[in-house]
Amino acid sequence: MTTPPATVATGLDKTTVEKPSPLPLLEVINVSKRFPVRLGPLKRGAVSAVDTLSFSVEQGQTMGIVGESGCGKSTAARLVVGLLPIDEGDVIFEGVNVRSPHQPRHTGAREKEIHRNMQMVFQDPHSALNPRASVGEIIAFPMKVHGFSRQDQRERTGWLLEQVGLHGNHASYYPHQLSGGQRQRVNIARALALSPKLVVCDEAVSALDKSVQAQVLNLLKDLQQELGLTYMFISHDLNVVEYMSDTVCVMYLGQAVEICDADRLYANPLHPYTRALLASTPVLDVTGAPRPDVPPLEGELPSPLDPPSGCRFRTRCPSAMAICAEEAPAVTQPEPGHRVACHLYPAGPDAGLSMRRHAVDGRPERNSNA
Amino acid sequence: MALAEPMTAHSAIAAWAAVDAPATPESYLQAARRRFMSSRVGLAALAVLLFLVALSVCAPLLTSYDPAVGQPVDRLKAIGTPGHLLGTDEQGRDMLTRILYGGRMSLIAGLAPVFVATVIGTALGSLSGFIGRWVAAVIMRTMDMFYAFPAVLLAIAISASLGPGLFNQIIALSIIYIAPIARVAEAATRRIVVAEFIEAAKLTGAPTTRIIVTQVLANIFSPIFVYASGLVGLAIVTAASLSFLGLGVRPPTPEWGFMLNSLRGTIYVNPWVAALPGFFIFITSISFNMLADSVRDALDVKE
Amino acid sequence: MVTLILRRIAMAVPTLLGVTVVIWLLLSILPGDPLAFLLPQDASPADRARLATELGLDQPLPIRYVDWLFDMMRGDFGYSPFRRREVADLIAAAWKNTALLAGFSAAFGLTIGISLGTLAGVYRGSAIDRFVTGLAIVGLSVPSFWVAILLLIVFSAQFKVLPAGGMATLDGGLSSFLGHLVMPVISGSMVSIAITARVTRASIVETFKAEFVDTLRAKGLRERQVLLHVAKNAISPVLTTTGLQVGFLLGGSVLIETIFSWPGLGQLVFNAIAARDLRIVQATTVVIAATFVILNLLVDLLQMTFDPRQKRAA
Amino acid sequence: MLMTAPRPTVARISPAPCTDDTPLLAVRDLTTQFPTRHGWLTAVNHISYELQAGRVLGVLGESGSGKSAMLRTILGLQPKSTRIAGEVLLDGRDLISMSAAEREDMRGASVSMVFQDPMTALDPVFTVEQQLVETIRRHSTLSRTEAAARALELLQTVQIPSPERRLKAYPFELSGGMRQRVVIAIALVSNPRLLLADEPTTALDVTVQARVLDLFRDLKHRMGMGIIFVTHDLAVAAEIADDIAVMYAGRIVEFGSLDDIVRSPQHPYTRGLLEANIRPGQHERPEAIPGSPPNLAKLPPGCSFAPRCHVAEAACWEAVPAATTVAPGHGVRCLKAAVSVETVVR
Repeated sequence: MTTPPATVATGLDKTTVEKPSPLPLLEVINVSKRFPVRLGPLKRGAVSAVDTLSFSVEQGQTMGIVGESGCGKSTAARLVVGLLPIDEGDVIFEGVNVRSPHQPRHTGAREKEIHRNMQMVFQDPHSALNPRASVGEIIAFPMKVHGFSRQDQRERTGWLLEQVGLHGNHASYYPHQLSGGQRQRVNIARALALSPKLVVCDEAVSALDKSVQAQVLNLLKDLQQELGLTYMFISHDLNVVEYMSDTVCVMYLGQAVEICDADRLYANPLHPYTRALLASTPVLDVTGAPRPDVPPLEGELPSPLDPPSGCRFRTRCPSAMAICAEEAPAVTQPEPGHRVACHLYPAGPDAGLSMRRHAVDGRPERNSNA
Repeated sequence: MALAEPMTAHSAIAAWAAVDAPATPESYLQAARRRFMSSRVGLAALAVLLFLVALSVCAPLLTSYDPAVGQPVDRLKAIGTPGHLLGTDEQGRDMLTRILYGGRMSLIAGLAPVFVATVIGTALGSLSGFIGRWVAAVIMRTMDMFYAFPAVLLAIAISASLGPGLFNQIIALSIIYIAPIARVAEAATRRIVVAEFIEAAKLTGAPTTRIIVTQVLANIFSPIFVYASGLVGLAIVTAASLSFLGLGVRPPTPEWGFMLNSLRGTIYVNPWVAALPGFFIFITSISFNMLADSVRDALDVKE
Repeated sequence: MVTLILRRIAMAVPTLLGVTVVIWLLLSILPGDPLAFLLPQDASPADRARLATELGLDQPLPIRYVDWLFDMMRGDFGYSPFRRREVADLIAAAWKNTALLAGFSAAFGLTIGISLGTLAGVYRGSAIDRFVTGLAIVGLSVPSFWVAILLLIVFSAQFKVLPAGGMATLDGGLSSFLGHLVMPVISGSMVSIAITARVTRASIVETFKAEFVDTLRAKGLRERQVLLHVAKNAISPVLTTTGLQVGFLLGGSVLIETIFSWPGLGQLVFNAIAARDLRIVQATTVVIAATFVILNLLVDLLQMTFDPRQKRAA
Repeated sequence: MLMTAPRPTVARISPAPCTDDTPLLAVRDLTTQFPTRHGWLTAVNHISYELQAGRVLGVLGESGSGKSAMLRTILGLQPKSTRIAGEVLLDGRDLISMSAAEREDMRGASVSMVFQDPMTALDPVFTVEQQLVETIRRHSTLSRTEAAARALELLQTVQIPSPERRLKAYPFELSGGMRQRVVIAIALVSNPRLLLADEPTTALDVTVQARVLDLFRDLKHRMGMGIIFVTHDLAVAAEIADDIAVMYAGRIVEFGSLDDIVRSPQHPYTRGLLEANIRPGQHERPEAIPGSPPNLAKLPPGCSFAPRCHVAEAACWEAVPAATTVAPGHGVRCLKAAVSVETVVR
């Protein structure tokens, strides 16, 4: 273990990175996913895991997705990369509709090409690496599938190990011989093996010790700068999401409730759920500065089998009104670029907005689920 | 990554760094072999089994008697009779000779079905575990049918309808062991399939069969191997049971189970010779079971 | 709860049907001439064809199966030319005897097995644990028919204290009744003792590792109370094996009953195999398998009462 | 060994009037070792501290720092093969040298524990009421009906919604937050003097965590119990703790009031943790501690943190640094600590 600490970022300046292209790299449009469940001997139901989710991510940017367990953020990640089939909606990648329930299944070669550009960093450093394969084999597997030559595989594996701050010798070790932080570095190296454009990080630092978490966050930021990566960064930790993201999407019970630039969202949260989340996050603060005066969130998370009518958050919302039970709130834009789905912010002239920035076609923007 | 910056050279640091350097890369199987080699019980059981295999393979070199034909004058000699170390049976055949030759049949009848069932069961189980849905429903519900029988009884029924003979006996035993192995393989596969590294493999765009072969099989190997090695001891006893009932090899070919049955009538005359074949079945079976336990311990790594 | 029970019972029906299909296929499709036993050696092809028509053997397979199944359900198992009796009568008489032997063996095997396994699990790592573990591996490896022969050698041939075989009714006195049972029960339940002890030990050891055991200790419960909690949690896998154990006993009965001349289903099967009377083999196998399926069903229902999840799923 | 009783440096809300000289809990030189194939592994290494009634000690450490092992040792939950040395004095009685029966009586009565994962901490096959009632009856002479009434009262104390219904529920019918409240209710059965909490909010969502932390604060104020609150998250510790002990590789490397630790951290590890913690609105790179948490079986000679420390020098590798007091009630084990006022001799 004599590898030098991560040095990949040296000399790279934020300003030298090219400006994001005008068109988004990834657009998620009204995507829904329901999981069938068996409720009883004859009763069947469906958990609405993701409901009409829409957002877009621009090249080189980071889209943060935050929410508590059961909010559908991990399902959303799997829908985007194609690990789960979507029930409704479209996923547009580089202007091409890559996943849609209406489209025929992609052929193997096409699917492979999509996978080449979209990879994922997984959550659990224990389960994310094949315990029977060496680090070298793990990183080389995607390249092997994509027909890289043996020589290329070896060279690129060495380069990737160096990129993630590991030693070339680590290629011959097995996952159980590595620490949690090292495993997560291997996890990242594998995701980068095919030079993807989009990397989906699903709780990529949540399982790590605090002292190691910062190392991996720094590594992800450095790699983004150096390789021009676009991230979808999913976490339950609001502070980490704020630090990592350009734009943040807050999810509750499968729906996006607020999407905004990270700075503005944290400075001026609009949705009552976002406010409650921020107020609940423990803050390392002994200055005695006043904490936002938001009452703690009461009640239990409703069952996703039978979400509340109208606004899904209304059962726990301190400012719930009569209308909240009747109608699902439309997406409004109380201030430029700040989208929120809440009846506190009535629709203005720009009614019929979507959570994403770029309207693509004439499909209904947001279905009422009342 | 441990030593962030080289510090003042110091023997203590050097000594610690040497210890802290990652252990030599050791794969799972290498580690398992190392642990097995330090298990005394496992090595002893292995030695006994190798000895038994050697004896039955080299039977013609070790004895000059004919295993099938005996001298009527030498009938029912007791253990320790000169010239007949382990006595003779009811037809005057040398027991040592028959035990040595009989071992061949018993070992084949125990090992072959487990091997066949493991190959077929693993294929069926891993496929249904990985794909799930209707594939799993069809395969596993069919396997459940076989679970509705007491295994030995099913083996008897199959053997009875196929007729006696070593080959038919192996078929019968293979059939009854496919279902349990498929279940073990399916359960192990289902545990593995939810692991994130399988999702990572799917994200490469690799076809299902390739993922099963490269990512799944190595990970379900150990539970299946442990289960299958535990079955060998059982299979040897079950195979002997079938032979005992006259459903195995045909006389006069010696086989331990059948010998035990034909000597049953002599327990009042020559009791301990009658018990001999059973003793060898027991020794073989317990050696396999002890070996299986050691293998299980060796393969059981906390990762 | 009631719907769940009904559902579980309903699930046993396809299993039972599956059992009949397997047995019927085994004895109808596999090589072997079903007419060979019924006809004299020198029967003419015309005689053959007539008999085949009479028995419905010229019908397509599914129809033959359905006919056979309905016959079975009516209790018509056919006639055994070899025993010159209705197969159903033979089976009915033998079933009771096998149930008696299997019942005693199961009670004996499970009591000893669970006791030994619990001891080993509670005192894991101790000398008792090592002893039980060793005993279990012996019990698992030892052929029951060999144990039977050893017992015969010692108690019948050498010391002449126990009857070598046969069955006695209670009319002949309790000691005679039990005397005939001792050796079949002991030799038959060796494997059950071994497996039950192993499973019980493993389940208890596993449950002791659960985190809630720490909570139980942390709240000050006596070790005895902790053990009660552990036992209730550990019982499920043990119950599952009890069902399988009965299967072992029923399957093993062929060997044990043959050796001890116990007039049960096992002996019936053995004699039928020897006489190549496949009709009896077929019918007996179906009856034993059906018994086994129903027993497993009962075990499952019993298990439900220990699992609050299933209890609540009404 | 590390330092004397931490006293409040600033006037604080200390609800419990009991601040005489005998501390509620005094841990002296506590050492816990586990047998491994390669010899004894020291999980808790000569730990000493004191806790007053009505105060919360936050124990901060990462995986493998020995914080859970310490709690389990105090409660006597370690397996028999464990080697334990030192003293744990609760109101002057040593918990370590107690007989097993005495310890059984003490657990749940004067000391209780709340575990990390509410999903596995309750017996799945007993109802909430059964689990509460058996605990109540173990520590009192109440009848079954009286105990049931007390169980209901306890569920109200921990603010479980519709408590009558929850009493009849099995754990699987409750959400994670409610289960943790049940676990806490069980711990409160006989108003213990000392409550040990092992990462009680780590498995919970932030909004649930916030309410459970509220509950803990409420318990401290109303019942005046001493609480040891183990966590890996400095921000969580800051929400609840009066004093903080930072553990690394089985040792307490820094001890002080929350202010001391957050405002003038002395140990490089404590400083590293503070840096690595992303704060709201942070844009600059967090200063990461290099390397990985240590493997207890392969500790370096000298200071365990030396391999990851950017200020370590040769002397750090030679001997375990002694504890020094840098300010009243603020101690640290580091040769490079800012001020060395006095060295406490072991």
